[in-house]
Parts: sequence; structure tokens; C-alpha cells
Amino acid sequence: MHTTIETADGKGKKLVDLIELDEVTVRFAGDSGDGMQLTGSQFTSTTALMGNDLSTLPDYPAEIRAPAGTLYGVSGFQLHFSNKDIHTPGDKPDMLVAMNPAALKVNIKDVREGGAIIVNTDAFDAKNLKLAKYAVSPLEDGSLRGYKLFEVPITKMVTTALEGIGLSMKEITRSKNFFALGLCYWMYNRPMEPTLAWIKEKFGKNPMIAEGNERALRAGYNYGDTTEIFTSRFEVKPAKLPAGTYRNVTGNEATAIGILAACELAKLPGFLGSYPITPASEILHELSSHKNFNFRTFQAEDEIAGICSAIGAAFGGSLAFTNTSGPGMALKQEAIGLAIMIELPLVIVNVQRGGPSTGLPTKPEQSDLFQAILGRNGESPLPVIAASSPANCFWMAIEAARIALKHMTPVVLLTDGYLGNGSEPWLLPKAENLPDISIPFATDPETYKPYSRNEHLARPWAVPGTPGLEHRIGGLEKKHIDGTVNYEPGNHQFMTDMRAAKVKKVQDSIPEQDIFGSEDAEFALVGWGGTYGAIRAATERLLAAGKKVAHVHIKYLNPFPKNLEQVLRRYKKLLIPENNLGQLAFLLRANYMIDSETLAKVQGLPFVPSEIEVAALKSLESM
Amino acid sequence: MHTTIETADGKGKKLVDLIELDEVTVRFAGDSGDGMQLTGSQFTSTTALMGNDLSTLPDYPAEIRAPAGTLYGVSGFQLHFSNKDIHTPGDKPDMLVAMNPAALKVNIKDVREGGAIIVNTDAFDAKNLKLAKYAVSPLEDGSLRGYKLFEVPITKMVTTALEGIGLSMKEITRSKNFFALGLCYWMYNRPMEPTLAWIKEKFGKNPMIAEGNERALRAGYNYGDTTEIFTSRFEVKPAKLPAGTYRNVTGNEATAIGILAACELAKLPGFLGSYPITPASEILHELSSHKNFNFRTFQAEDEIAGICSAIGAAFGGSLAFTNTSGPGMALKQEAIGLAIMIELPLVIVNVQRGGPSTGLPTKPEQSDLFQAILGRNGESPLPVIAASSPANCFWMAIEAARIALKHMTPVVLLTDGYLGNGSEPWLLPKAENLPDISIPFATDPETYKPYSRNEHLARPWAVPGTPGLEHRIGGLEKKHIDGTVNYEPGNHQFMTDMRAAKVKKVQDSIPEQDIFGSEDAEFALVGWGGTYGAIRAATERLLAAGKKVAHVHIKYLNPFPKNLEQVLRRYKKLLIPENNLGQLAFLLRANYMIDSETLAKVQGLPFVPSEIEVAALKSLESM
Amino acid sequence: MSTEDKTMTKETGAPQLTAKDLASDQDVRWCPGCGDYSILAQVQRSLPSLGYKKEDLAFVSGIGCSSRFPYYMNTYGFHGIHGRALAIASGLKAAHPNLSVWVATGDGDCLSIGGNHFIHAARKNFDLNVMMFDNQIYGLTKGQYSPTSLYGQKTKSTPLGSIDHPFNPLLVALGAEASFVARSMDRDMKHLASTVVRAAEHHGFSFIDILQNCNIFNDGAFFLYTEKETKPDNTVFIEHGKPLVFGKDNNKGIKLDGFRPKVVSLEDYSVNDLLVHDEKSKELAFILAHMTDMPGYPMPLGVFLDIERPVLEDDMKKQIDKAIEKSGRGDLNSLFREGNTWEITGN
Amino acid sequence: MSTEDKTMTKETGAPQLTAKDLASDQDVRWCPGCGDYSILAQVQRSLPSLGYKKEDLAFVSGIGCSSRFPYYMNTYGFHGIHGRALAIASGLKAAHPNLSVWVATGDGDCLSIGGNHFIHAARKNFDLNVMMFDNQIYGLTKGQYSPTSLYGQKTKSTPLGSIDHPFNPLLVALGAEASFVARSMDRDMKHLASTVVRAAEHHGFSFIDILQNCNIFNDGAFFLYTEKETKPDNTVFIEHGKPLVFGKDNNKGIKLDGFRPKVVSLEDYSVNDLLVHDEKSKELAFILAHMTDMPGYPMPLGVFLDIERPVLEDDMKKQIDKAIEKSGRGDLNSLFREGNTWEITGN
Ligand SMILES: Cc1ncc(C[n+]2csc(CCOP(=O)(O)OP(=O)(O)O)c2C)c(N)n1
Ligand SMILES: Cc1ncc(C[n+]2csc(CCOP(=O)(O)OP(=O)(O)O)c2C)c(N)n1
Ligand code: SF4
Ligand code: SF4
Ligand SMILES: [Mg+2]
Ligand SMILES: [Mg+2]
Repeated sequence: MHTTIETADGKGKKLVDLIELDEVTVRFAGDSGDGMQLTGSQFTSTTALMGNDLSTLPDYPAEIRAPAGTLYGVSGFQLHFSNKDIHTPGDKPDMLVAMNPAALKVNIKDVREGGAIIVNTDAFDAKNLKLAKYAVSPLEDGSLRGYKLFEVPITKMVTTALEGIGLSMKEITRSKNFFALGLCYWMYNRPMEPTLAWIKEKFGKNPMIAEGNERALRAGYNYGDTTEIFTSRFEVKPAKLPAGTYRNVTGNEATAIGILAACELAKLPGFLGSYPITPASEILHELSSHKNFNFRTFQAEDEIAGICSAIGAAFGGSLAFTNTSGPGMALKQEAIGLAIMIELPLVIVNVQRGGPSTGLPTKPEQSDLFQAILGRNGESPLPVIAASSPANCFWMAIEAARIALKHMTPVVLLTDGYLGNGSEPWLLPKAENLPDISIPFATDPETYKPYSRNEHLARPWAVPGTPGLEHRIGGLEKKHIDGTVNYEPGNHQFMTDMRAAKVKKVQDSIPEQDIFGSEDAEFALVGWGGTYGAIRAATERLLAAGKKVAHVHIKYLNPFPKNLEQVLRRYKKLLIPENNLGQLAFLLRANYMIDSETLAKVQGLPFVPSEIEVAALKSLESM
Repeated sequence: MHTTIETADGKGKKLVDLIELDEVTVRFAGDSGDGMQLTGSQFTSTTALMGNDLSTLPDYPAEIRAPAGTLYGVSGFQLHFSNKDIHTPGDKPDMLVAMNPAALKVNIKDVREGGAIIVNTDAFDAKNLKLAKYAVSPLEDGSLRGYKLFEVPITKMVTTALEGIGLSMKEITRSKNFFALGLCYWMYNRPMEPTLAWIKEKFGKNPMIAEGNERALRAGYNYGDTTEIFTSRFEVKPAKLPAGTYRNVTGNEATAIGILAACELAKLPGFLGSYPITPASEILHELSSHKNFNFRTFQAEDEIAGICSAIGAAFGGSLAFTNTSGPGMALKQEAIGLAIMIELPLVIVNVQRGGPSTGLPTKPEQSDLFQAILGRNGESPLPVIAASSPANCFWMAIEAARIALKHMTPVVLLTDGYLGNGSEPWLLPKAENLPDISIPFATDPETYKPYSRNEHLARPWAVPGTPGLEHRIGGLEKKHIDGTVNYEPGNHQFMTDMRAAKVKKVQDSIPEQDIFGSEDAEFALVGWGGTYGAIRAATERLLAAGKKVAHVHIKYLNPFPKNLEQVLRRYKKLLIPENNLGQLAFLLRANYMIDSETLAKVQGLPFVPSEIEVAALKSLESM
Repeated sequence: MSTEDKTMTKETGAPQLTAKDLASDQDVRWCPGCGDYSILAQVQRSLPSLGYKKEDLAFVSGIGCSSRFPYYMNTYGFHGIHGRALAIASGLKAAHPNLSVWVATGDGDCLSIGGNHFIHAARKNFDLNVMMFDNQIYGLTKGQYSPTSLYGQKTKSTPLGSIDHPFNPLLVALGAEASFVARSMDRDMKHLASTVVRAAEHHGFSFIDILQNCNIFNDGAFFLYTEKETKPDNTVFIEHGKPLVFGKDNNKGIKLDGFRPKVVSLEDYSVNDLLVHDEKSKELAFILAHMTDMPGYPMPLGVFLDIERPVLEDDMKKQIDKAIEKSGRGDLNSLFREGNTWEITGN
Repeated sequence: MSTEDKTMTKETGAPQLTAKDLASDQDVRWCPGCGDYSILAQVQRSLPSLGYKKEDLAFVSGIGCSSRFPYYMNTYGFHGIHGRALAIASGLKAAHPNLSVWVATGDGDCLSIGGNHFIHAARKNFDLNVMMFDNQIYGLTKGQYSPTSLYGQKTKSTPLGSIDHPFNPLLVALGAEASFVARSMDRDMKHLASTVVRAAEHHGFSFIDILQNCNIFNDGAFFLYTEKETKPDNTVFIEHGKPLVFGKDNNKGIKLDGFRPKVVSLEDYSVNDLLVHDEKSKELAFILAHMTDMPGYPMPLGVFLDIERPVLEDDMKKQIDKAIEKSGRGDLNSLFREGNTWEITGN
């Protein structure tokens, strides 16, 4: 839909087209020092307030602050917003803001054909071009001909706008990102007020900086309004989302909030034993700042101490958590085995990243499914579940705790760097509507037996301090019911079978596998974890194109839902997009003798829907 | 075959039957302090010298020295010897020597119906009966009616025999085991000379003890010769074994010797980075005493330092090893990932034990197959092989090193406590007939690229100290060929695929899967690792009974041999006996969509052939 | 069980336990003659005087012969994994500060695989009581050398003699700034019992290096210090505020020569010349701990250091209380609504 | 590359390298302004004087900003996994004793996850040169507190202030009996360079705690000691055989009061009254290291301890040589035939 509107500049009137779009993907890119993450998150907040559905993806460099202008120092933030329910940060950006040549070089290949590019021409000097390994300036060699290129001397404009307010040159140029943000607000017809308010709060103590940022923002907006180079503005109407209060949340924030919620719902003090590791550390940060929930965070000396302290806390009657990423998960495995043997509740959150070894520490991957389910000595089964979107992390953190408590077992919750750092609007629940997940402690000395079991095969939880329930636990095999150390062959077989049966029993307390899509599909896309959004978006496109497809997204990886085999057998063909070499496919064959096709992407990047769409079409064709 | 022979006693002549048997299984059992392991190993040596094939299994209590007389303090040693090729320490003992009531109580259930039991009646006093939880003496309540019971007052006999040579009462009673040994020598018609020679050497410095032990041994032998209670002797003729020199070897000894041999064959100095853990420590002990092979052993502060020091040594140009058992293996996984990323040769020996967690630390199990193949963060493939018998550990240690060097990769060698502590005769190879497994170091600065690859997809090994080949390695993703740190999506995908392809490539340098048994079998027993002996013995019995069965024993677990799928598809039905809950079966389904039946035994005990035979018959029937 | 003849302690008002109350129903499975028996007995005998209730005691351990300790105590107990006793105990204490938490560990468990948790728990000053059963050997795994085994010691894994310089456990503890550091031995029951009580009374991390005889794999390692004839001349018992006198006839002493200790004869010097022990001095604790390794010097035993500094679980609790005071007890609905929120109304 | 203008060193006869020779072709990727740049420069500048060949140098590290160090050195390099640098380096040195092995590690890498390997490598006395980049923060993971962060320090993981008592790295090293212990700082280039040389010259385990500014997450942590105005009054440089004088006008000194150091004014005391540093005394090293944490005292910098004791890889080599001397170079056929053997002849 096109409308032509009048818009005011200093001198008079200017006519621009106001084009209505269903969805837009923008990407901000610049040096690590350019403040692109901030720009992105401000744009996100404002967009959220306007009622769009949205999804974001930051992309940090591995270096903290790489030297300015280098290719590896480029930091990016992508935002996808829409007037309908969306699932991913977008396929190919419709617009790229590139603050320097390196940012252009790194990101240009992703921009859709005909997309818009705003560059800060002031940054395209010889030095920066060389650092970006451009022999000739891309602004001059015609290589950007396929795009709508907007050349803006951002540095100069900002310098002018901020002249005389008393900031140093360095401080002035630091406001560049607000100029870019202002310009984008103009282009996408968003209000400046939320950001203006934020600036006031954030820089309240430093009014000169606040003033500078505000001027830069307004200058950017006005630049759009005034100059002739911009002839169109775009509008994305609010999405039809369920009614309620929303906030934007990253997966790591959602996990932390879910952890706090789980403790409240379990009526237990909480404990996190943690060791920092990218991309899982934010969970520790977040929880450290909510001590008023009677929640204890403990940054241990390493991952082993992290989980062991959590095990100690669980023994002491806390709802205990430990969080980490791949290499740290490997270190925790011996202690996870201990938790399995002593049968205490514990939640292990693994925010997966690129491996093996240190691998690609800042990039997401889904390659820890094997180690989560199978990576320990001995027959050591435990429940494993996975979150599917940033906001879903909240729910799955509660779910992990619920299973851990109900079945007295450690539970692994898998998320990944994409979910952890990415964000989406979260429809806020009402605390009073959340389920009670508390379980009773054992208190009766008459009936207490450390390894007796209830109907869920869970043993009782007797907390030190309870008179008459003194008992000893540990990593040696324990006698059924009694809980004393026992080396008898028959008991070991029994207990091994029991531990397996107990985990299998979790099937009774998890939902059945659901299906999205065409009722009579013979082809299904199957996934788990962070691929949810891309698969769902691809499925929607395929459905829209009249294809009969379904999407089966598995949230419970061990044990699988009871009906999963039956669900999967409905389809002639399964295609499994995974950010690994086919781990879920392997498990489905091993569990059910059900074969599938794998679409493997191991590039430190999440899937975009089109990749899946294309693969699905190919796969459908060959059916 | 029966012959009646004359045998001399002090007083005159005695007629006894000399019964020829094909095979015999004896078990010695007593307190940890009773010297049963020594008795067993002496009987073994002598039996080996007589040319029988044999197989042994010690069974230690978890405690170092449990209080005398307790049930959990019983230590046992089982020996199976035969005039033909045998594979296991025997099904059910034909004879049990029980030095006290606890030893009888713990072991009686295993003795075959009608088997012989020699007890030390002197130990059956009220205190010991109570400790063994016998309300009434089993010697008196008729409960041993189904067996041939020989009641021998061993303590008294020894006390008499050793009177006056100047030993304390404590020292005298310590010789009881030699009396028992002497008696068994008489019963099974074995010479005393090897043990007499051994006593001389061992106790040379303490002639009084030597004299005591010699007298006790002779007293036991003579007791058999003299008293009327023994009316039969048994004879097992030498086995028809391949010609050559033999020695008896435990799996852990064989592994250590294989490691030393591998270093010689690779023409490299050797290094073991280790941390003690049952049942793997003997490998460290053995290697520590062979420093004249220019072999360095390093007892590190923990398992992580054990493997990391080995990785450092490998970087430094040594052929490096690390050994451990289950829980230690879990701790090493993060560093194994590093070894996979840096592509240096390294052999990780995991002598498996009962799990999960500390589990049953002195008991064998096969439950680390999953963690060996799949237990790390990221896509982190590596070759995994398994030894099948004590002597086979020698060959598989060399094989692991060969693969590690040829393909520049860490390799896991799985053995278990049963193989590690069990023993069998080993046909000694000639060093000069062993293969050369050496590979050249890189030395040419012109052509050297850290991550270039040869036809086996192995990268070159450039050892510090080599001029011009200075380079940097590490756990971050590396650029193909170049070896510099690289975060590019395409490179990560390429390298992930490359690491998988490289491990797959090992298929080209390992033997094809072989088959034992009936050519036209439709039923096969499939196994891996330490179940070899029991499965092979069961297969032989089934074949002897005219059943059409085959035995497929898989030594190469990752990658599987090229032809494995094709081999397995020949059979209508597969039965997989495993000392776990079905890990190989899981992998076969996941790899080939080939289903099987699992015979799971998770009792801290190896299979005995009859268990497998029975299960196979049942399985055959239902075909 | 009759509680009638139990006396009441002043501190808690609970009936005072007896040693027997603290013995679990499990058979003690150490080798006959092992020094661990004596340690168990002293702990069971000395704890009752402190007035704890059984249910408020927790014993945590790693893996090793010594780490079987919790099974024999009729209290809450946790037999952990090798080396991790202190990490588990730290979490337990952090989450449940009211418990009296004890750690039974070995020289291998505590200082080899567990060394890192040891130094960190010490610096963080959790209120844990750590008893390290120091037999200078790996007992449970049948006789490999440990981080405290002597240079040259022949063991299963050092058939040609150890070439590792051993740790001095007290120096390690002092380097990590443990707030209570002591040494005692299995065969001096009175000293051991009183040291255990001192450790319990200390608020903060307490470490006792307990010399313990492993009669199977390292028999007699400490006989010089534990046996009647040799003990007086080869040990010096240090006590706060007292001069360092030792010897068969109390005829020798330790003097300071600058900052180095010196053995002197009390024929040449008076008691007033001798070094007087000061448990509050880190420098002196180090000097005395270091004396252990000086040839010709007696083995010092006793409490080397006993100082106060903030206890981690106390600070944790304080931060929580302060946060609640400042922002109120956390409320889920406001937590959910932190930051920017927006409303979508029915559409 | 031209080697003509290279001078020859006496020790090895190899052409002496220049700092540039030691720089790899990789872009240095630390934050602009990071103290790590200075450390890199000093190492590259000071190593050539020691006469090593490039190929005989190996740099090993763990994970952290500081652990990127090996990538920037044109020598053999190993970027390990977090905390394990010393374990890897120990194996490398044991297996290849001729190399000069350097470890670049951070306060987190070395003292948090790597603490156990640190104390064990120190006691075992491998001939390793360990440079710990001590910025009192986790740099690479973006600003959590480290084991050397100050009590009360606000970081990402301690928004309410750290409640951990920090390690004094020198005390930890001394408790583990490291044979060479020093402290220097990124911003004192000369001192740093000379300390690096001293570490290299020491045969055995050398540890340098290098105070390093992380200008992103902990900017200015050491400005009191590094900046012109405040440095003289807040630091004391210790040198073997020299009295401890400091202050803007060299007007202050450290005296010993029993075994406790005391700051005195040289108006009241003469230089002759002052404590004279002795690198050979473990007791003094401890006293001075401990002084770091004493409020009102200057930060001591320099070599605290430099003593000789057996080096592990030397002993390893000796045991091998002795074993070969005793039993001859190992021979496989005799190895196979150890113990009882028997013959089976064709049948
Ligand atoms: C992860 C792991 N590594 C190794 C072992 C084997 N292990 C058990 S106890 C022990 C050492 C025991 O020595 P110490 O701590 O001194 O105790 P002691 O038996 O002497 O009392 C070892 C190495 C284990 N159980 N787990
Ligand atoms: C096993 C493991 N745990 C955690 C991490 C994450 N990690 C990387 S570096 C680091 C700490 C860095 O701090 P420091 O050693 O002080 O080095 P700096 O960056 O300050 O130089 C952490 C926690 C990791 N890479 N691997
Ligand atoms: S092995 Fe040693 S430490 Fe262990 S129980 Fe026996 S005597 Fe005690
Ligand atoms: S984060 Fe700190 S330590 Fe790391 S490179 Fe940047 S300034 Fe240096
Ligand atoms: Mg010990
Ligand atoms: Mg740091």
C-alpha cells in the first residue's frame, strides 16, 4: 500500500511515499566500538512498543574490542519485525546500516537483492578501505549497483550537530550510532520518544553526553525528513498478537527469570553454581542481581566446582542449578553421573556453542545433544529437554525444574547461543497462574528409607537438619530401598534397570508430541531446539505455497514423548534441519528405526527459513 | 578316561583313580589377607608351564583389607584350564577352595552341582560363622550334600608342619595358602617345582619364611597323597596350541607391553600421563618400571592433567598415552576434544568398570561405549577400538597407536576390568616380525602447512625444535591448510565435515569384519570387547550341538569396518550380549537401521558361556 | 534408645550426645590397624561436647579410604566423587549455613585432584572443618604415591623412587590464606581430640593435617613422631602464648634467629629466650610450617594459625538480606515486568 | 629475510634474533590500549638477548585474552584449553626438555580453573616460565570477577560487590613452593623486561605475577602503582642484597619488627636499619609477599624468591639414563619374555 505524505523540513514541505510492508529485516553493523548492539536494542524496544512481532539476533566478534576498522572487529545486530507472528530474525536484511567499509564487506553478501544500504561515507577513507581489504572503494566501483545505496556523511553531520556543547571530538563521534538510529526511525516511521526517555535515564548523571546523544538522534531523524535523497518511508502495522503485557526478552534472560520463577513455584530457596563461559554467562549475571529472591549465586573456581556446589546445595534442600556451555558441560559430566546416582533434583543448563573444543566460542551450534544424553561413564540416563525460542527458555527452565523435582533427578536443559542472545517479545504470564511444582520433603523417621520410591519412582528428599532422617548418600552403588552401599550383582542390575525405568517414567508427566501444519501431510520437517523459528517459518511458507507439509518440533529429547514414534510413522519422509551433523536423526534411528534426511548446517550460524524451504522443496520433489 | 595309579605316602601305598578331564575350573577363595591371589597365580603359572590353555579371573573386594572373616572381605581367584583352546575363566567351578565360612557363603552358589569343595575346617568356628551370617555351620546342616565336601583342618596341619622352624604363630598361619596350593597340585597332578623355585626367589632374603612356605606346600601335597579322603586325582593333558613361546599375561600387563612395543615400532620416545584409578592403575605401574625403554611416566595431579600432559608430550614429538577408567574418562573429555581439534596422535586407554558415577569400582562393565564415541561437546569424532581378551590388549594397544599416528588423531582403546585383571597364555611375538608403524615428521619449511593433509587426511607433525616450522595450534577452529584461527562459516562447515571424513577414512586402514562359525547361519551372536571369550565359548557349544550360529565380534567400534553392514545383513536375527543395557545394539540401529536383541548383564560380572548359550537357544527357538 | 542419662549442654539446650550416638550401623571397613579408626573414634568422642544435634551435622567426603568416613557417622553424610568434597561441602554450607559441615578427605583427594577446590574453599573462608587424613600414600587404589609422599619414596607408581617434591600441606593452606591451620596425628588421641574441638570452634575454614598411618602401604611413615621413644625429640607441640619447648626432658627449645627458627639447648638458653607461639600471626605460622621441612628440626604440631575474617556464607546471607531490605522480597510479577513493557489489547 | 645485520650471541652461536623476528604474521587482536600489548613487546624485546633459536621456544597458554599470546609469537605455540596451560606445558617440557617453554596465562586461567595445575607445576619444579597477566578480572568473557579481584569489587557477576577474599598470587606460589617468584607490571617496561630475563635464567619453575591493566573491564586497577604521581609512594622495588627504600624522594624504607615489616621514615632511621632483601629466604619472601595485603604499605615489586632445587624433567631424564645404565636399553623380545615363559612345540 502506498500513500504519499507531506513531511516538514526546516525550509518547507517535501513529498514522500509511505509504503506499508508486512515485515522488515534491518541489520546494523559497525566496529565493536560503534555501539551497534545499543542501536539495535533501542530500535527493538521502540518497535516492540509499536506492537510489532519481532525477533533479533546480535552477532558479536570473538574479540572484546578488535582494532577499529578490521574485518574481524565487525559487530552486528539484526532485527526482524512484522505485522504478523514471526519466528526468526529474518532471512536476508531489507536494509543494512554499515558504519564503515569492514561492516559493509562482512555483511553485504546477506542483503537481499535490491535492498537498501546506508553507509557512513566519512568512514570510507584509505585506511579503513585497506583494513577492510578493499582495493577500490565499493562506493565507486559499481559493485553496489544492485542495491539502493544511501551515502550519508554521518560523522560530519554529527560533528556539526553537536558543535559547541562542550564534548570532546572522541565523545562527539561516539554519538554516530544515535544519528543512524534517528535516520532509521524516520525511515520506518517510528517515534523517537522511547529512546529520548531512555537517554535521559541512562545518561542522567552526565547531561552533556545525554544532550549530545539526543541531538544526534534528532539530527538523524531530521536528515531523513529534510534531504531529498530519501523519497520513501516504510510502515509496518502492529501485529495481531494475543492480548496482554509484553516485554522483549533474550533467551538467557528468560532462562534466568524462569529459574527464579521455578524456585518460587517450588517454594524453595534457589542456588546457582556457575562458572563464566560464553554464551552462558548472562544467566549468572542476571541471577546475581536478583538476590532479593533469596537466590544464591556462586561463581565457583571452575565448572566442576560449579556443579558440585549445586549438588551440595541440592543435598541441603535448595532448588539447585548449574549453567554452562559445551566445554564446561564436558567437564561437568563426572559430577552429573554423581547426581544421577544420588538421585537429587538438579537442573543443568547448557547454552550450546560451536565445537569441538573451544571451537567457535561466540557462535551458536546444536552439537551437544549427544553429550547431553550419552556423555558419561556407565549407564547414566537423565531427562534432557530443549528450548525452542528466546521466550520459550522461560517455560523450559520451569519445566526442567518441575521434572527434576517430581522425579528426583538431574535434568539437562539445552539452549544455544542463538536463543541465548537473540530476543523476541514475551507475553508475560501472571505469576498466580503458574503451576505449583513443589514437592514435600521427607520428615517421618518411621517410614523414611533413603532409596524407597514413590509412584514416579522418585526417592524421598530428606534435608539435613531433619531429626531422625540422618542418612548417607554417595556415588557408590546403593541398595534398593535401604540406600546403603551395595556391591551385589543382582542389586546392581536392579538399580541400573531402575534408573533407566525412572527416566523412562518421565514420559508420563510430559505432554504428547504435537504437530503443526497440514493434516494429511506425507512429509514432515522435524527439529529440536533453536531451529524452531526457521523451520516454522519455512513450514508456513510451504503451506502458503500449497505444499502438504508438517512441522514436528521435539522439546523432550530424553525420554521422547510417548507418541513420538507413532507421530513420525505418519510421514513417508522426514527432513531434519540440524545445526550439527545429524544428531537427532541418529537418535531417531537408534530409538525407533525411523530413518530421515538430514539438512546439516555447521557454520556458527542459525538457519534462515529460505534454506529450509529450498531443501524441503527439493526433498518433496524427490518423493 | 580313568586310570588307577599308586601313590606314595609316608607309610606305604595308596590306590587312587587318575581321571582324565578335558577342562577344569577351580576357584580359590578366602579372606583378603589369606593370599588367594597368590595361590591362584601360582597355580596358573604351573598350569601354564604344563601346556594347558587357561584363563583366569581374580575378584577383589572393594576394601583393601576388610576385617577378617567378613563377607565383603572375601577375595577370590578363578582359573579355567583345558586341553583345548578356551576363552573364559570358566562357567561354574568344578572345585572351590574355601578358606573360611565367608568364602564358602559367597562362592557356593557358583559351584557346579556335584563339584568339589575343600574347606579349612579350623576356620569354621563360632566367630567366623557369625561373621559369615551362618546360623548353623554349613558343614553340619546338610546344606552341602550336593557337593563332594573335603574337610581339611588346614590351620592345624600347617601349624604342625612348620613347628620349630622359628616362625611366629602369625607367620605360620600365613602359610595356609601354600598348604591349599600343595593339595590342589596333588589333586590335579601338577608339579611343585615351579612354585618351589618361585618361593626361593621371592623369599630369598628371608629364608625362614621361604622354608615355612615350602614346608606348607609340601605338607599340602603330601596330605593328598596320604590321607584316605582323597580317592581321585585329575589330569588335564596339554592343549594343542600353536607352537611357540608363551607366557601368562593379564590385560593390563599386555596393554602396557603393547604401549612399549608401539613406541619402539614407531621409533618414538613414549609418554604416559596418568592418574591412578581402579582397575587401570596397573598400566601405570608396569610402565613406570620400564624406564629403560626411554619411556616417561607422569603421575599427574588428576585425570585432566594426565591427558593434557600427554597432549603436551604429543606436541613435543612423543608417542603419547593416557589411561584411566570410567569417571576419569568423563573428566578427560574436554581435553579429548582439544586433541581432536589439534589433530595430534594420542591414545586414550579406558579400562571400563561398573558405573554410573563411582559405581562398582572394582567390577568390570562395558558401559562406556557411548561416552567413548559420543561423549564430548561439538561434533568431535574419533576412532574407538576395543580389546577382546587379555593377550589381545597387547595387539590392540599397538593398533591404537598405529591408527593414531597414521591418521594424526586421538584414538580410544576400550578394555575393561575383566580383561585388565584376567589373564591368559600369550603366544609371544618376535619383535622383528612386528610392523613398522612409524611416520615421518615434517621438516621442510618450503612445503609445510600446519593443516595441509595427506592421502589419509592426516595433517603433518612438526615438532618444536625444527627450524622454520614454527606454528601455532589450539582449540579454536582452524583454517583449512593454513592452520590460522578462523571463524568463517564456510570454513567451519568444511573442517567439521573434514574431521568426520578423516575418521571415516580409518575404515581404509583397518581389517574387514570377520565371522566365526557356521557358513549358512541365519543367527549370529554379535559382540564387542571383553564378552569375546564367553560368546566364543557359547558359539562353540552351540555349533557342537549342531546349531547353525555365527559369532561376529567387532573390534573396531568407530568407524565400524566397511563391510560390517553387509555382514550383519546376512543374518535374520542378531543377539548381542553386552555388559550394559544395549549400547552396541543402539549404535547398530543408528548406523545401519539393523535391529537386534540385547542380552544385557549389568552385575559387575562378566558373562559365563552358559548364560549366552541359554539365551541363544531361546532366541533360536523363537525364530 | 534412652535419652535419660544424657546431660544437657548449655549452648543448644539439646541433650548431649554420646560417642555411640554418632556411630552409624555400618561395619567399619578399614584395614585392621589403620590409623583411620583412631580418627573416627576421636571425632565421635569429641563432637558431643560441642552440643550439636545429630541432624545438624553433615560429613562430606571425596573418594579414598579416608573418604569412607561419612558412612560411619550417624549424621547426614555425603560420600562424593574424588577430589570434590570441598566443592560439594561449599555448596551445602552456602545453601544451608546452619549445619556444622565436616569434610573428611585424604592427601590425594584433598591435595592432588582436589587441590584447587581446597585452595579456593580456604580463601573464600567457608565455615567448613576439614580433616585431611595424611598417610602420604594413595590407600584405596593400593599404594601409589601422593602429593605428600617423600622425595625418593618407592611406591607402586614410583618403583625407582618418587622425584616429586612433596607439598607441605600447611604451607599450601597458608598460601591460600586459610584462617585456621593445624596439624595433629592419629596416634596422639588427646591432641587430636582437642584439635578437632578447636577446629569446630573456629568460625571459618579450618584445616587439620592429620598424620595417619596406612599400615598396609606406608607403614611407619610417622613412627618417628608417634612412637614413645622417638616422639619427644622429634616433635614440638606449639601452643598459643607458650614458648616452644621440646625434647625428652623438655631440654630443648626453638629460638628465632632473625626470621629463621633455630633449635637450641636449654642448657645454653633460658625458656625466656625461646620463641613464643602466636596463633594470630600469619608470618609466624609460615615460619613454623616451613620448619617441618628443615632437616634436624622437630615436627611442629598444634594450631599454627587461628584468625578471624569474613565468612563467605555469612556475607552471602547478608547480601540477600540487604537486597530484600532495599528492594523488598522478590515478586515474580514485578520481575516479569522489569524494563520496557507494552500492552497489546484484544484485536 | 636478511640475517646479515644480526649479531651472534656467545651462548649458542646462533644469530641473535630481533624483536621483529619474534612477531608472527597474525594481527594482534587485543583491545586498543590493553596492557597485554606492552607485555608482548617486552617479551619480544628481551628474549633475543638470551640467545635462543626461534624453533627452540614454545609458548603455551590456556584461554583468556592473555592466552592469545602464543598466536603473536613467531615461535612454536599452543593455545590450549581454559586452565590447562600448565598441564600441557608440563608434558611438553617433560617430553622435550631442550625447549625453552613459556606459559602465558591470566588470573582466571591460572588461579581459578587452573589453580591446581599451577600449584602442582610449582611444587614439581618443571623448568617453565610462567607469566600471569593479572588484570583482576575476566577479560575475554566480558568482565566477571576473578580470584584476584578485590573484596567489594563490582563486576558483571558481582553487581552487589564481590564477597570473595582474593588470592595473593605470590602467597599461593610460595605456599606451593615455587622456586622463583616475582611481580612486575605492564607499565614499567624496564622492570618487566628485566624480570622476564630473570625468569628465563632461573632453572626451574618461574612465576611472574604481572599487574596488567584491562582498560575495558577494570580500567585503572593498578594506576596507584603505575602512574607517575602515585607510583613512588605506593611501590617498593625489592632487589637482592639491597635495603628496601622507596618514596618520592627515597625518603622511606621498610624495617623488620620481629618478623613483621614496618614502614619507617628515613628521617628517623638510617638506611642501615632497613630490611635488606634476600632472594634466597623463603621466610622473607613470604613476609614481603604478605605485605601486599597490609593497608598502608607499598606494593612490593621484583624478585621475591630465587632458589635452586631439583627440576622434574632433569630427574626424569636421570632415572631413564640410570635405568638404561643398569639394565641396558630396553629390548622388546626380552620384555615379552619377562617372568615365567614356556614352550609349546609343534603338535
Ligand atoms: C575421578 C577419579 N579418579 C581417580 C579415582 C581413583 N581413586 C580413588 S581414591 C584415590 C586416591 C586415594 O588417596 P587418598 O586421597 O590419599 O586417600 P586414602 O585412600 O589414602 O585415604 C584415587 C586415585 C577415582 N575414584 N575417581
Ligand atoms: C572450560 C571453559 N570454561 C570457561 C571458559 C570461558 N572462559 C574463557 S577465558 C575465561 C577467563 C578469562 O580470564 P583470565 O584468565 O583472567 O584472562 P583475561 O581474559 O583476563 O586475560 C573464561 C571463564 C572456557 N573457555 N572454557
Ligand atoms: S589401605 Fe591404608 S589407609 Fe586404607 S584402610 Fe588400609 S591401612 Fe587404612
Ligand atoms: S578485555 Fe581487557 S584484557 Fe581483554 S583485550 Fe580488552 S583490555 Fe585487554
Ligand atoms: Mg592418602
Ligand atoms: Mg584476567
